Amino acid sequence: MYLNQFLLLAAFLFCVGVYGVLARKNGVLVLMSVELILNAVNVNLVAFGAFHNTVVGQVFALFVIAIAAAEVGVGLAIVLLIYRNKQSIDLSEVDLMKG
Amino acid sequence: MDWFDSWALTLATFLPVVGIVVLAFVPRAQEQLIKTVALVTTIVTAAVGVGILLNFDYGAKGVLQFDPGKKTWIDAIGSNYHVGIDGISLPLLVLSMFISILCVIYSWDHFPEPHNPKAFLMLMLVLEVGMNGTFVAQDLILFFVFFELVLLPMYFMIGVWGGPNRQYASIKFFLFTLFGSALMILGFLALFFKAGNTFDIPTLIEQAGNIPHNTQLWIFGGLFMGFAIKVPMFPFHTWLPDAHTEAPTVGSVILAAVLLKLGTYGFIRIAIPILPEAAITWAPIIGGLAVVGIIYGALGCLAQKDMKRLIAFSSVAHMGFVMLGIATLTDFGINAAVFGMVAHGLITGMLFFCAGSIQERFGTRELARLGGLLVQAPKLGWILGFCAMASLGLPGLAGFWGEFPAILSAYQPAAGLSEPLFRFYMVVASVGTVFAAGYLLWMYQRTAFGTPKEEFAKEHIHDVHGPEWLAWAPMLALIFVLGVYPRFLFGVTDEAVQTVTAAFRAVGGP
Amino acid sequence: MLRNAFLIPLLPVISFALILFFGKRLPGKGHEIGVLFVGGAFVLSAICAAQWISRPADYLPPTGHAEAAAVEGAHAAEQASTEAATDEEHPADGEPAAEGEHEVEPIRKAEVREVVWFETGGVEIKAGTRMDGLSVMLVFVVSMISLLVHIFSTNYMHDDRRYTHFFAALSLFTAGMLVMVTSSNTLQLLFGWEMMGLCSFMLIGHWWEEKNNSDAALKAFFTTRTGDIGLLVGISILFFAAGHTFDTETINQTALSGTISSGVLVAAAAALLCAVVGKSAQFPLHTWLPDAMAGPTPVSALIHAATMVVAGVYLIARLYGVFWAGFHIGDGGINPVALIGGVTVIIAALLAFVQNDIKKVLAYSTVSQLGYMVMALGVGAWTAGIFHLFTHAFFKGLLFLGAGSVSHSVHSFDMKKGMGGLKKTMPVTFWTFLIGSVALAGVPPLAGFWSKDEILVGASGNGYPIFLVIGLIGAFMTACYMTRCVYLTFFGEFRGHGHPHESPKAITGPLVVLAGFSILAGFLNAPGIELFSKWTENTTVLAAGVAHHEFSIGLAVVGTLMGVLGIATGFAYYVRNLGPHRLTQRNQAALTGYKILENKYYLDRLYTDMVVGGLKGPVARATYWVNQNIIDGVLNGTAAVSKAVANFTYSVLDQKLVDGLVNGAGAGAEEGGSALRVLQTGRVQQYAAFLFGAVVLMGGALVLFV
Amino acid sequence: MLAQNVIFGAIALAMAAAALRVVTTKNIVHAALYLVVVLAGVAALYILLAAEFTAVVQVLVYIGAIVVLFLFGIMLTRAPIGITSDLDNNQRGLALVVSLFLFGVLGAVLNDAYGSTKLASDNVIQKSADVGNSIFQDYVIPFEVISILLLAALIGAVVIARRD
Repeated sequence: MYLNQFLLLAAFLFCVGVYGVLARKNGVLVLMSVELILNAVNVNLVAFGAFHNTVVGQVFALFVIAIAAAEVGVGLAIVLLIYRNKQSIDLSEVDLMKG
Repeated sequence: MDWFDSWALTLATFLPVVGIVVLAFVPRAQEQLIKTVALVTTIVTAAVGVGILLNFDYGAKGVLQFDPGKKTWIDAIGSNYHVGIDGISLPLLVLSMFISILCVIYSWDHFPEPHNPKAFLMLMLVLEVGMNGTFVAQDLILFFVFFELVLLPMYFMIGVWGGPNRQYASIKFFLFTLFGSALMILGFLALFFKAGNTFDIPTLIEQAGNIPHNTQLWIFGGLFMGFAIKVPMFPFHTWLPDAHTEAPTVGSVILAAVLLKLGTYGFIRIAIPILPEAAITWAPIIGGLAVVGIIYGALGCLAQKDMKRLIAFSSVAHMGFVMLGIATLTDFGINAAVFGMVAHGLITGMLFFCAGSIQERFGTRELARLGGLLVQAPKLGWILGFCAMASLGLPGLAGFWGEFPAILSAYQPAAGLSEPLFRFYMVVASVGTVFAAGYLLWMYQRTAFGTPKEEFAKEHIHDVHGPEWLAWAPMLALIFVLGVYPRFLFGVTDEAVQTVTAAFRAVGGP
Repeated sequence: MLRNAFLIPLLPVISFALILFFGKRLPGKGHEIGVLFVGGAFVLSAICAAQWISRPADYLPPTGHAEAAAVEGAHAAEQASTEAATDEEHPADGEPAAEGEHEVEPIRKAEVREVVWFETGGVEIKAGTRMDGLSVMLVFVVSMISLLVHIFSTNYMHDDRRYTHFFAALSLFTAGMLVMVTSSNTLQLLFGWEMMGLCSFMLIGHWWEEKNNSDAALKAFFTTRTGDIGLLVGISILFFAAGHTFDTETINQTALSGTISSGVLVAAAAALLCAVVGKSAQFPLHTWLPDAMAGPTPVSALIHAATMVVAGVYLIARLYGVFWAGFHIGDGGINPVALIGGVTVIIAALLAFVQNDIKKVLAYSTVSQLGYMVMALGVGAWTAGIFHLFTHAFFKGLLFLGAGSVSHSVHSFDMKKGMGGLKKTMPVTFWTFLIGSVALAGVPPLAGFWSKDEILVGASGNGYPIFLVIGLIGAFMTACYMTRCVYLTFFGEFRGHGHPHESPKAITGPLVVLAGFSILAGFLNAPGIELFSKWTENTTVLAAGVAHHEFSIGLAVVGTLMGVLGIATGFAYYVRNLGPHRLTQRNQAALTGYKILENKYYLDRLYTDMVVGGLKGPVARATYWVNQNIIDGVLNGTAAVSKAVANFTYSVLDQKLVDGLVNGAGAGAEEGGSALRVLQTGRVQQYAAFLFGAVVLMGGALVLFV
Repeated sequence: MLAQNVIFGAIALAMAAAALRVVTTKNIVHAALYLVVVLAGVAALYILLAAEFTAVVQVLVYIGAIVVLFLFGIMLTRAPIGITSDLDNNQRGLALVVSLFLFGVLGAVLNDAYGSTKLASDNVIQKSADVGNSIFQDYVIPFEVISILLLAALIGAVVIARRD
């Protein structure tokens, strides 16, 4: 097996995730796309771990998973809050930062 | 005292931090306690300063002392915690501590609106950290951090406690200086990459000679911008009058007494010894701007209606003398510059104190509305006259030793510089002394002589009071003592200055 | 005492500090301190003078053109002085015989004491005293005049608003002059010089409540300070030219040794001359001096007799080597020093005729006399110049104090409106004033005659006939206007108000003492005695080879005649109403037919013009006009122009251009900001898209190009 | 070797397709389900890389917890269950261009750097025990920090979402 096959797949997942983050306007879907990105990173970590013959890659992947869980928790809470305030989770309508 | 040798400078720099922490826990309402804590902090810091003065090895003023060696600080960029002082930094460090105490004393009973002594004094202590740190830093990044550290408290001092136009002034001050700093840090980075991946100043002084001449010129240009704005030299001075006019009295005093010195100190400590070749090329330009500043500042003064603004413009002129001394790149000149820095710190600081007190008493600084100060508050009037005389460079008072030797040294600048050009500068600078007499005495005539204007004639103006005496007496005494016996200062700086110019003589000497 | 001469300036300094801090609490409001300490200084100076006179004249200095010793300067030479005997073996070939009958005689060795003041650039700068004949003489004169002025002031200033401060400033003023004359180097000299500038500012503006007075104080300070540009530059040039030293002796010897290039030397001398012109009120910077009369009269006496204005003359005398070599004074051509002196003599004397204020007459007279001194130094008559300084101090001090005494009594300075006929009511003042006037007029055997005569001898002997003529004309005019002054003040009818009375002892005492000196001082250097020139000779003068000339009886007679003629003219005109009156009337009537003659005030001025003789009148008026309009006008114009320039610089350049650029940068940022505002939709995802887009672009660039 | 490559190919294809569907599907619930496929694929990749502990955690945490959380989120926000055309915003084109370019750059870089690097086939198998040791010895402080982070996230989520 080539190292690159994992890396390229991860890159693909990452780009798809980026597309999702940029193009989706439903808050939950954006969060899902973020999960894609995180998983792409995890694949990278584990692949490099295997390549360098060390467990550190896995350890970090585990940390990332833990953080992802936290992120999703907080993220969904925010989405809920937005929904409650605006009766919508359409991110296009969330433009409080408009200059 | 080995312990003291290695810790003195760190203590001197960071003791105010302790004060800040303590202040943070004192409730805002307990003003007396807050003031006491601040005063004690500055006094203890100054006590360390006195310890340094006593333990300073006066037989080796040219070498770095109290240097505990490099301690790794930011390993990734090779920046170390490296402090040390020599004969040039010592007087400035002591000056900075000294002024800090006096400022705390002066503000004892008159904090400017919106009052809040806690925040004010905390900012003042932060300022002291930055000032002391700048004078002891021997590492470019460390220097930079301290150099920038003073910006913030001063910004808030002007922006919060300042006059009516404070927001414009504080922003202008901040942006102008920051702009210079940006170019300066570029210069530092260039030095790092071109001269052996180090930020250590003594090492750089040894190694920077290898940088190609053209590159040196550019790097010096960056440093020049950073320091020249801080000085401030013509034509980068326009932030100064605004900042001074709007700043609270104590802010003006610190600004004039110490902050401006950071720029000139940077020239002497960093730009010139590290890049002597570039310094030679740049010196005529610096000298030219300096004398333009002398005349220009004086003309600016003559057109002023506001007392504080006038004094601010006079700073431009005085720093012109300092820069002229530096531009000659000679022992005489740089000695004069260091002396000029200290003298200007004391004298202009005092002038700002006076202006502040006058404003407090009369509620205005407008020259046209003042008059007859000698009638209503004779002691204040005398003190103002004393400072005006000192400021115009009367022999026997400190200002003279910053002015005359600078003029003297311009007659024979360092080898490699154009003598006719600098002699021309010398004559222009001498004309500047007459101008100085002009605007200062004119100001004095307008404020102190004559009889009080009608609107104030009936008011009771109280003369100099306790905290003012406490804060001023040491400064007045120093102005006089240094004026009569300049050896106190020349004796300390001379050797260190010779090491600075030695790095230079190796390049430009015959 | 010569070694401890530093005590002399120190005493008045202490006095200043004591008066300032404790004066108000003392019963005498501080005058006792001033009198005591300045008196102490006087006693010490007297001891100094005595020691100097009794000092054996056994020092043989190296001659001026001797090569090596000169460069090494005074110190080396003095250390070698114990072996002075060996100098006699020194071949005297360096001294050109052409210089005349002058041969090297032993003189008194100067007493130098120095300490290291500070070091800069590895050069030790020393402070110290240098007591030679010149300094001793001046120390004596200064402390004496100052003491008398102090005593005089205790009564004269008695009810003054700031009695204590007045004495403090008076002491400091004295100290400034003493510091200057005792100093061994130019830097310390500058100290004293500026101290006096400060004190003159304080004292001229003593009654600062009135704007006129503070204006006068400012004018004095500015004018002298303008001259000081020259002093700063000159000292700087000489510091380097003489090999990194401020030492006056070394500077003189180096200048005379010819090792300094002539260009540098001329520049230095010209720069110093500027300072002299400013401080000693020489043409064209003399305008401050009459205005300085705004100060109290004792101050005027001090300024005019012993301090301040004399400082410029002293500077030339002290650094004579520089002037001598820089302007080639010995060669007999017209040089700037003599020229300025000569012009001042005439112009100031003319002005003295048109004044009604007694102090202004005396002020212009001082300017004129200073012109004499400068001219004397310029024509190479060094001894004559400082001898005139010496004698002038006594009688000018006397005249000013006398004027003070008069005004104390009549409360006015206007000779025409406030005085007249005081001869009977103020006999002591009258007689002493008369003695002073006669001395000033140069009537033998009073002091002024001897010194003026010596100047004339010097001018003719050194080949400056034109300055001889100027000197004679000046002598005539001086005698004439002093006659007018004395007549207006003391003769005729009293024209003022109130009842004039003789002044108390504190005022008349000093007058009597000074009158005594005015009579006797001249004999010190009378032919056959010539003690003064022996006492004051110093190494510089010897090295320069200043020529001495024998007393000439013919010249003395001519000089005396001019003085007497002046007095006679004045007497004839004022007292006897002779001569020119009718001439004037006829001329005016014939030529213009005006009835202006009925206008008494106008007539007065016209007569005054006629006294100086026909066409001289318009000249004097023109001079006064030039004085008031052109010179003063240039000063005022310069101020106005610089103010205009300043306003322009400030309001246009600074506020609009430079500041405008800065603000423009801000405005530019704002414009750009509003342009970019369109992009700022507030939608985070769009930002993210831009962010990633930018990252991709940069990353791509990195991949492609690196 | 071949078998591994074949399996990898299959998983990769499935994952790629599922990932694309996650960001393109018009049914929000379907998106969540496609996400499950991707996550499972990632777990399978872990196993291929002999990281079975991580694979198990992936399944437990992601599929077991996070996806369920998503589904709750969908329900709580009353998202339209069923097909809607309103899930994308109006910058799809921009997003597409950006992500394609991103992939291009990444691919170029990876190809350049690791074009022919092989994973060693005789990998010593990383035992789960090693992972545990590493976490609790070398990385114990980050571990604790993450614990606190989780706690904070928990509290934060409650505070934010609380109805008051």
